[in-house]
Order: sequence, then C-alpha cells, then structure tokens
Amino acid sequence: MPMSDCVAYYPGCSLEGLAVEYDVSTRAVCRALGLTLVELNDWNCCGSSPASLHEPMLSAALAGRNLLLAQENHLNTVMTPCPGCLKALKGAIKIRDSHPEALAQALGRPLSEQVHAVSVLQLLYEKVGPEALSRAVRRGFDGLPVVPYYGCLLTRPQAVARFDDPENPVSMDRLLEAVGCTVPDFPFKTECCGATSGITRSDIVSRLSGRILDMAQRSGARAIVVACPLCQQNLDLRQAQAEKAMGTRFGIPVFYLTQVIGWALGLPQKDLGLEKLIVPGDGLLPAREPPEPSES
Amino acid sequence: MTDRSSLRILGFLCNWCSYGGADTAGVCRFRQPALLRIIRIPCTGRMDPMFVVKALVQGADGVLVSGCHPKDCHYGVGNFYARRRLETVGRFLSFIGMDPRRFRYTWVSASEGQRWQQVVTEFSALIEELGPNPGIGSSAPASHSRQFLSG
Amino acid sequence: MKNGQNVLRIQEHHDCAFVRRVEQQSHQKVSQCYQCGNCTASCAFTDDYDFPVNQIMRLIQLGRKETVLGSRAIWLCGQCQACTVRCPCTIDVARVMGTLRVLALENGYVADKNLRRFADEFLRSVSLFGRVFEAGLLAAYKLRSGTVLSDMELAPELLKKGKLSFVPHRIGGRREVAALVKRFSSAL
Amino acid sequence: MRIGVFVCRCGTNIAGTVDTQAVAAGALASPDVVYATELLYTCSEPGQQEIQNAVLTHRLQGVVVAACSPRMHELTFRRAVEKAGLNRYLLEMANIREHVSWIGQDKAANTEKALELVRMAVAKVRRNEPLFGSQVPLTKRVMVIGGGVAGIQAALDCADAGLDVVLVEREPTIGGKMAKLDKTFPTIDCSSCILGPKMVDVAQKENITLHAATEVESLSGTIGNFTVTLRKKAVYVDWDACTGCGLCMEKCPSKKNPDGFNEGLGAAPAIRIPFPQAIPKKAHIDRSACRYFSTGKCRVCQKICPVGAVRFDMEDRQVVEHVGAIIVATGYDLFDPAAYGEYGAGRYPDVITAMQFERILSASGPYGGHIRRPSDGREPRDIVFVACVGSRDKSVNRPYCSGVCCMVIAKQAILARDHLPEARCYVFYMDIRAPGKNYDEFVRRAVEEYGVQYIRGRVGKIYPKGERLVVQGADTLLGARVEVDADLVVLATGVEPSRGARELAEKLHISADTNGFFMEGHPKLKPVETNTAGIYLAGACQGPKDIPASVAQGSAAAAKVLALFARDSIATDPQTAHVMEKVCIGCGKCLSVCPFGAIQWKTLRDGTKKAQVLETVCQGCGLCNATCPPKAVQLNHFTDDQILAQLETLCA
Repeated sequence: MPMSDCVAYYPGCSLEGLAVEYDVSTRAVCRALGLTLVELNDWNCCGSSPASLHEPMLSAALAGRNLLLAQENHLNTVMTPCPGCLKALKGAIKIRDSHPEALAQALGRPLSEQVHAVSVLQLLYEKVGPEALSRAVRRGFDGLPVVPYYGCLLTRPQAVARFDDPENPVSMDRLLEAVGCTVPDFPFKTECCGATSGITRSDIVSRLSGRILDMAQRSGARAIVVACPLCQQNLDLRQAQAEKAMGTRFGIPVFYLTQVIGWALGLPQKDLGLEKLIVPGDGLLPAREPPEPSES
Repeated sequence: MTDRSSLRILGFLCNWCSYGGADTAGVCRFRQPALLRIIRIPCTGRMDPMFVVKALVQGADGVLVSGCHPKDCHYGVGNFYARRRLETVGRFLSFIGMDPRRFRYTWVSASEGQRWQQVVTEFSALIEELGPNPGIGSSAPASHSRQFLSG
Repeated sequence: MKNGQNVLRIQEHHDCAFVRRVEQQSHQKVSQCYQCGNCTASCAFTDDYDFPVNQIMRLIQLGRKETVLGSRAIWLCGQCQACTVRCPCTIDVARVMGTLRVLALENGYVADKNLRRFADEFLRSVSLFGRVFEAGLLAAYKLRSGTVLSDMELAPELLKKGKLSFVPHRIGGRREVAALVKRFSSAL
Repeated sequence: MRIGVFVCRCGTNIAGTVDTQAVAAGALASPDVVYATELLYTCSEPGQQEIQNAVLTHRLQGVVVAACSPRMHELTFRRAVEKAGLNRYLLEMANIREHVSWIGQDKAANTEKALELVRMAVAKVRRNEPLFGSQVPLTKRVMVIGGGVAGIQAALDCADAGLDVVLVEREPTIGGKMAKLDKTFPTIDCSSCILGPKMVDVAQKENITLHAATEVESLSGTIGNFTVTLRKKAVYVDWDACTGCGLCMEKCPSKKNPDGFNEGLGAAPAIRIPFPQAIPKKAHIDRSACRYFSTGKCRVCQKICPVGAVRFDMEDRQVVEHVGAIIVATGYDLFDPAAYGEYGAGRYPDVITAMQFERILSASGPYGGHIRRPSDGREPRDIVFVACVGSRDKSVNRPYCSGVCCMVIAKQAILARDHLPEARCYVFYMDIRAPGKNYDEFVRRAVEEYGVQYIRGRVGKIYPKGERLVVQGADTLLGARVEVDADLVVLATGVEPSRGARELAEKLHISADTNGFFMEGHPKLKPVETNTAGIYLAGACQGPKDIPASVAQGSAAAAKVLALFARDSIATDPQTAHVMEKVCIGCGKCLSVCPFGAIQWKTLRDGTKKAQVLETVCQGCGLCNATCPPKAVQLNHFTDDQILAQLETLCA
C-alpha cells in the first residue's frame, strides 16, 4: 500500500492504560479491513481538559506536536479512537487555520494545511462503509439488540466535528446493523455520561451514566456500544456505582465499537481484549465459529 | 474639485438591488466610511467597462460596482453581461499599470443593508491602505498602454 | 437572586471590562443571548450548579464579574456541548464556560480545589513523561486531595483486569513537551 | 441653462450631520447654478411650493433637489417641477440622507460629500433633455397568483368592481392554509364557515377564471400589458366533465396513501377530491399513488366514472393569459421540524406539528374531530405545546419571529381543553407576541379560564419513556431545568416562504428579502407594491401574517389595481433606448443582447440596415447602450454623456 493510503494512528494515553482493549481492537479491526495504521512515533499527550485551563495555545501546541509527527511521516490523515484527543487535534487544526503563524511559532515549524484528524468511527464509516463491512462479516450478531452511545464529542459541535448529525447521529447505527445487530431507537445517543467529573465528583457520573444505562435497559438493548474510552469507563467501570446510587441492577455490558465489529469479522478474542470488560459481555457474543472463508 | 485631501471611491449601483441596499443601510443607520460617491444606473448591464477605466485614469482612488445577485436581475440577464464584461476589467487594469484591487464588483440586494455596510467598509479600508491613486503606469509597467488609451 | 442578594443596583455592579474580556477571549458575543433557557434545558450538570447556565449568561451581560467567577457552576460544566449545539443564537456557550474557568484562575478564584489539583497533577505527569501515566496520576491526585478512600472499590477490578500499568512510558520528546507545558501554562 | 439647487434639512435628519447651508452656498459655485437655498422639509407642501416659486422667479430650466433617496421622493419632485412648467426629467436628486447624513457622524466629511453629490447632480441635469412618454392602452384584466385567503379576497374585490380576474392556484383546490384550520383566533369561529362562502363566491363569479393545479411558467411585458404563460398540470381527470360525485374515491383500490390535506395523518385514495368543500370540486389522480401508473393495470376509476371523465393520457398544457396587473399572494409554508433532531419529529409519532393538531381538531379531519394520539389512538391527558420551532433561531437559519404561533398555541390549548376537559395543557414559550386586537386578552383567557400552564423557556429535548414522552425544558423564571411528561407534543412550526417563491420571484422580476419573502416597494408606504410596476403583493408571501392582515392586504392590493385601471391608457416610461441612425454601423449586437426583443432591424431607403428601438417594449436596462461599439444606442436619461459628466465632476 502506498504511504498516501496509510493512516497515521494516534492512540492517546487512555488507550495505553484503562482503554487498552480499545487500542488492540482498533488495530485488529483496521488490519482485518485493509486499513494500514502507522502509529505516530513518540507521540505525546494531547493535553486533554487540564490543558484547557491555561491559554489556548497550550492545548494547540501539545496536540499540534502530534500532527507535526504525522506531517513528517507524509501522512495527512490522523486517526484517533479517543474523542477527547480528537477534540484537541481539531482544536489545533482550527488554530492552524485561523492563526497559522502563531501555531508555527509555538511548534517551531509550520503545520501543513493538508493534515486533518478523524475518529475511528468516521474512518470505518467513510473508508469502509456499512455495505463493505456487511460483506466482510463472518460471525453475524443475529439480531442482538444493542444501542449505540456516541457521547458528547464525536459529532458535536457540528462546526468542529463536521461528521454525522449532532443530535441524532446514525453512523454507528449503520455499522452495527451491518454486523447483524438490531438497533432500537435510543434517545440518549449524545446525552452526557458525566465526562471527567468522575475524578472529582463520582456522584455526578453515577447519576448521568445511570440515566443512560436505564434508558438502554428500557429500550430493550442487551448491550451498549461506545466509541469513547471515557464513556466506556463511566458506563462500565462505574456501572456498579450507578447501580448503587439508583438502587437497581443493570448488568449491561459496554463494548467498544471495534470489539463488536472485530468479533463479527471473526477475529480471535485475544485480539479484541474482551476479557478486559468489567461487566462481562461474552454471553452475548455469537458462539458459532466463523466458517472457512469461501472462495468466490 | 477643490480639495483632494481625502480619498474618493466612485460607486455605480443598479437602481433595483444595490442602490436600494445602500438605502436600506442608511435607513438602518449602519455607519460607513465617507469615501464613496454613488452614481445610480438602471442596471449593471448598463455598465460600460470604460466607465471604470476612465474613473481610475482620471483620478478616482477606487471604483465599486454593485448589482443584483445572479438570477435576481430586474431585467433578467443584465448582471450576467455585467459580470462577463467587468471580469475582464481587472486584467485590463493591470495591463495599463493600474492596481486592479482599486476596482471591485459585487452583489448586494435591496434588503441587504448590513452586507452593503460590510462591502463599503471593507473596500474603503482597502483603498485607505492603498492610499491615493498614483495614476496609470504606476503599479506595473506597460509602455504601450498610454498609447492604447489615448488612441 | 441567590445568595440573599434580592436587590441589585445595576450600574454599581456592572464591570464593562469583564464583559469585554469574556467576549474577546471566547470569541462569542454574549449580548446575542436572549435568555430562552435552552442551555439550561439541555444541561446535564445543572442539578449541581449554583447558577443555571442561562443565569451565568445573564450575569455576564450585567457585568457581574465576582458572582460569575466565584460560581461553582463554571467548574462543574462537563463541556458536553449540548448548550452550544442547541443555542438558537448560535453562541458557543460551552466555550464561554471554559473561558470563565481560565479567567477565574487568572483572577484567583477557584471554586473547586480538587479539580485544580487534578489538572496540576495531570500536566506534571505530561511534563515528566510526555504522556499521562494514569496509575501515577491517580495515586498522586488522590493523595494530594485527601480523597484516597473514594473510588477505592474500583482499584481491585482495574488491577485484576490489568488495566493499570505501573510502569510509566517515557517518550523521547518529553523535554520538548515539558517546554511547551512550561511556556504556555501559568501553573507549573 | 439656469439651474436651481434645493438642499433639504429634513428636520434634523440631514441638518444634524450635514451643514446644509454650506452645501447650498457651495452649490452656487457650480456652472449654471443661479439659485441655491436650503429648505426645512422640501417634500412638504410649502417646500414644493418654494421650488415652484423659484422656478418661476428665477426662470429655472433645471432643478436639483439634495434630499432623501430618489427611490423615496423622485416622483414627488418630478410632479412638483412639472406643475411649475418644467419637464419632469429636468429634475435630478442628490441622495444626501440615506447615503450621507444617516451613515456618518463626521459633519465636515459629510458636508464635503454632500456638496460633491450635488455637483454631480448639477453636472447631470445640465445634460438632461425633456422626455415625453407615449400613451398605450391598458389591458383591464388582473391575475391573482395564489388562492389562499389573501388571493381570494383580492380576486373577489377586483371581480366585485367588475374586473376580469384570472386566479391561478398551484394546488388542485383553492383555500390555502386557512382551509386546513379548524377554528381561528381570537374569536374561535369556524375557519371553513367563514372561508367556505368566499371560496364558493370565487367559483360562482362569472368574471373570475380559475386555473387550479396550475403554475406560472413565464412572464413578459410591462405594467398595463403583461403576458403570462401558465402550465396547467395534468390531473388525469377531465374537469369539464367531472361532477365531483366522489364515486371514484370510494372504489379506488389504492387507499392508503399519505393524505396531504390532512398533513400526512390518515390516508387518502389515489384519485381524490382534496376535501369536501374543495373549489373546484373535482377529482385528480396522485400519479405516485395510482396503481395504473405504477403497474399499467387497474383503471377502476375510469370504468366506474359515470361521466367518463378519467383521462390517463392527459398531459401538462400551456395557457397564455394577457393581463394589465398581477397580484402575488403565494402565502407561506411551514418549517420542517426534522431539522431539530433533539425533538424527534418524524421519529416519534406523537410529536406532531401545530398544523397536524389543527387537522386532528377539525371535525372533517382524520379522527373526526376527536383528539387522539397518532401512535395508538388514545386520548392524551397531558399535551405540551412548544413555541418557536423554526422561529427566532439562527441555528436553523430562521432568525425572524413567525408572528402567529403564539396565538395558534393559545387557541389550540383552549380547544384541547374544550374537547378534553380532563386534559392538562402546557406551553413552553420564550415571549408571548400578541399585539392584535383582543389577542393578549385571548392568551390571558387560556391561562386564567382554561388553566393552561405557561412555562417560560425553550425545550432542549423530547424523548420517549414507555408509552409517554418526556419534554425536557427550562423555566427561566425559576432558573431551573424542568421536565413534563406528555402524551402528545405539538410543535408550533414557524412560517417560511412558500416553496418555489424564489423561482417565482425570478420569473416575475420582483425581489425577495434575505429570508426569501417578497420585498415590498417601501417598508411603510408601499406595503403591497413591489419595485416592479404593475405587480402587487398580498398576504404572507411578503412576511408572516395572520388572517386579518392577509385579508386587509388582499383588499389593499385590489384597491391598487382598481386605481391603476381607473384610467384608460398608461404613459410609457420615456427612459428607453434610442438609436442615432447616423452613427449606427448595423452590427446587430444590440439586437442579440436585448432581453426583451425591443430592438429590430429597419431598412433605410438606400438599403442599409439600422437598429431601431420599439419604445413600448423597451424596459430601459441599457444593456444595448453598453454593448454598442460606436455608442449609437443611447439610453435616455442615462446616456454616456450624462454618466461621464457625473464621473468627471468627481474625478476632475
């Protein structure tokens, strides 16, 4: 594959730790679908929300350094699975477009106008698409009802995200349908899960995530599918806290989108990090072994 | 003219859209720089490109032509002809050594007072920045252009 | 109004410079807000706010610097963008809230010390390693904030699942990153 | 030439930021100016008198009035100088109000600018010629485009005065939006009871020709003599034969099609009469729903029709009408709430629009006038109304107030309480706009007598929870987020220009404002005129309007047409092009660019061909003038000489 068809991969710090399964499943799925990821060498933290407490250039510079790494590798598309990192990268790109000299001064080098950032969801939706994905399925989900939870940042604000609908996004719905899931109406697709409040105010996360888990349960979903490490932690790791706060029991597994797609593609469990989920989801996965790929 | 201390922009505005837009801006009291002097014409289709050239050659510091948005022409097609003709003016201005930025062609409808304010403010700022019109042959040399004009 | 201030002398408490500062730094025109309340209607965090977002916007319009920068609300905002997406006046409300935090820090108001501590520890971790070292960051934060016991029930699960790495990853360019943090932050 | 200059103070409108006295004094230095003065209000009776006196006393041959925009008062001053014996085209105006005093505060700069504009006007008037229009006969027929209440009113008023009226309606029936309404505010009288008789009148008046299911294709000509080409759409039923018996509707096997008249609630057969009171009461076939058109089989209606009116081979057909004036009354459409993903309209069947609720309320509506939920047919107990859906919202590109929704909601809440006394009604609003006669009292009645709960705040999200909906909004008076559980949510969707309005504006050469509503001639003084002479506006096509205002405008537009037709001929505008034959080289370029075909060949005795302008056809755009290589074609009142004189005055 020529270098121009490759995609720069920026995992972000969470994917080295609490969301390691998102990292392995993203790599595995992209490989299986013929997308070549080139991990940025020596990437650094994007600054996340703590950087936003300081002048705007801090966030832009930290994120911008990673974009520069991509540029130096002659890669124009930077993919990150983490919406928080995506927000930081897009923030840097916005400053590149409005104040190119200031950013170049901060980074020591100018950042090319060609470099842009996408989420893994956008990459899968636009580069592969539901049709091609459904053709690649080897272990369909046979109508398993799941709800996609997009979170706050993947499609919002629209002017920055420039992807899907800010209020009722459907890209993940389409990909999940393509692997055989049924997707009931889920009105809380973009309602906030509590974001980073968990660190200082876990009660807020319990309440907000509890609301989302409750709505998922009411809609008849057996699992929630996410595309954000923070959402996954709040819904999965802190599910017990939410259950305690609401005096109920959910027991809803929270998969990463890449885990669900990976399983449907017939990838082995170890490539998807499914054992890392706090609320186990193994019971929901179609057990049937993938048939031998037929020649056609 | 008695005193050429300040800069002058000559405007050619079609009666139906832009002249009304400039009126709307006035009615709404949208402040604008005082450089512009407007000549009302029925349609930008009436614009002879030589009006632009003559104005600049004779010392106007800028020329602004404004008509109806494409497809909104009161006469149907006048502004299409204007666009085609006036697009060549910029090139001709460079040819005679006149800074083509001193000429602008735009569309403003009768309801777009705010847009008119913006157009006048921006163009006036540009003319302020360019300063007084130094006359032909000042920006890019084109030795035969004077002959062309006088001939 | 809350805080027992039932009479407000409009002129006396109007800080024009503050209004200008908020507008400049956020690139938003606060006077566009016509108080429809959609930000509050859409706010996931409003339960814990002392002032709902629409009142924060109103207080900015009135130039009530102290009340705004001293409010708890600006620290609880989760930046979920719901207010921004739905604002009929196309104001980026979340950005205004973010700007208020920066101004509060600048002016010495900190309503939520823990959040500040976490942010400091986070950037310290970034400066040291180039990336965030989650285990170290959480330990340092919990220690400094004195909230060691909260969230304790999560630790065994994380350990069992191998989700906390105890070896920080140091990147080659960490000095470069530390220099950026130093240059553009007032904190460290 | 002896020229007089009159500088208007316009109270303080001009004199506040322009030294009018200095302008008058400075004007005296211009060539040929023999008299200059300032006046307090030049357009007033004494002001005009002053001009006329000066013309006589100083034997003026040209007049310059430096005042407001010529678009405002040029006609006033033309008439004034004419009364003093001057040709009206020997008047020029310098616009020192809209273009000077109102847009700048610097008095010195303004004064200098005003003086220069006066000098340019003087230079122009020195080269002006007396011009005379010719008289052409008027076609005393009027076309009304749009058969809603505004168009109906205009058509009836014109017809009552004895005019021939051509009423053009895009839909298969007239009646417009009002025909869909159940009751009207603030009187709660039945909409079809007050509109119905007017619709019948339209059908019965012998001097009204109704073209339903017809659209305007193109327009040519000018005031007094327009030619309009119409396209009558194929309805697949011969309306001359159809008796409106409705047998075809009963027998049509394709019954479950979305019913446009009922806003998609309920079903309609493929062949149908839109509603029982439709005018004309004729059937038409919805081609997309008809089995014959999709499968080539069926023809049940054709077999059953007692008069054999069904014609599957019908095609669109053109009709040409000649009229002297046109009234545009194309009304409005309603905002599509699907733009608000957070409200779920379209996804949740019990989130409906106010127009859908209107159909639900109507006794002739899909549920026979019983309030039920579209999802399960249950009677709702809690009904939430949401105001400003697609109004006052820049994020969906609708920054303006729709004007009527506050009243519509109050009416619907009152009616809901009348129909279902047990029901509770909630209204989310931002501001209540009820400035009409008895309007605010009506809203108060909703609150005080009918117990409708008004909540001051916008709605952020609507989502289903079990069988019900949760409406999540704000109460800004409390400073709280609030939630209301609802069985039915009614979105008061905003008013927007009728679909196709922009295309129609292009065809008619009238303009539209930034929101797409047609532009009136003047925001205050010419509310039903357009800038194109002979074309008038009525109703919501000009901006959101309620029924009383639309009816008033319908009558006002009719009055304008009647005033126009009160004379037998009309003076043509002499600002046309003319050809200087000696200069014309016969290249024919002017013939090819003229948008109106107003230039033709003329063969001289010696056989040479020259261009010739047909003065009654020429519209005065000047395209030929700019095109003509030797400048043989000149546009009267805007000749090269006249324009260059202004240019040279400024640049010299």
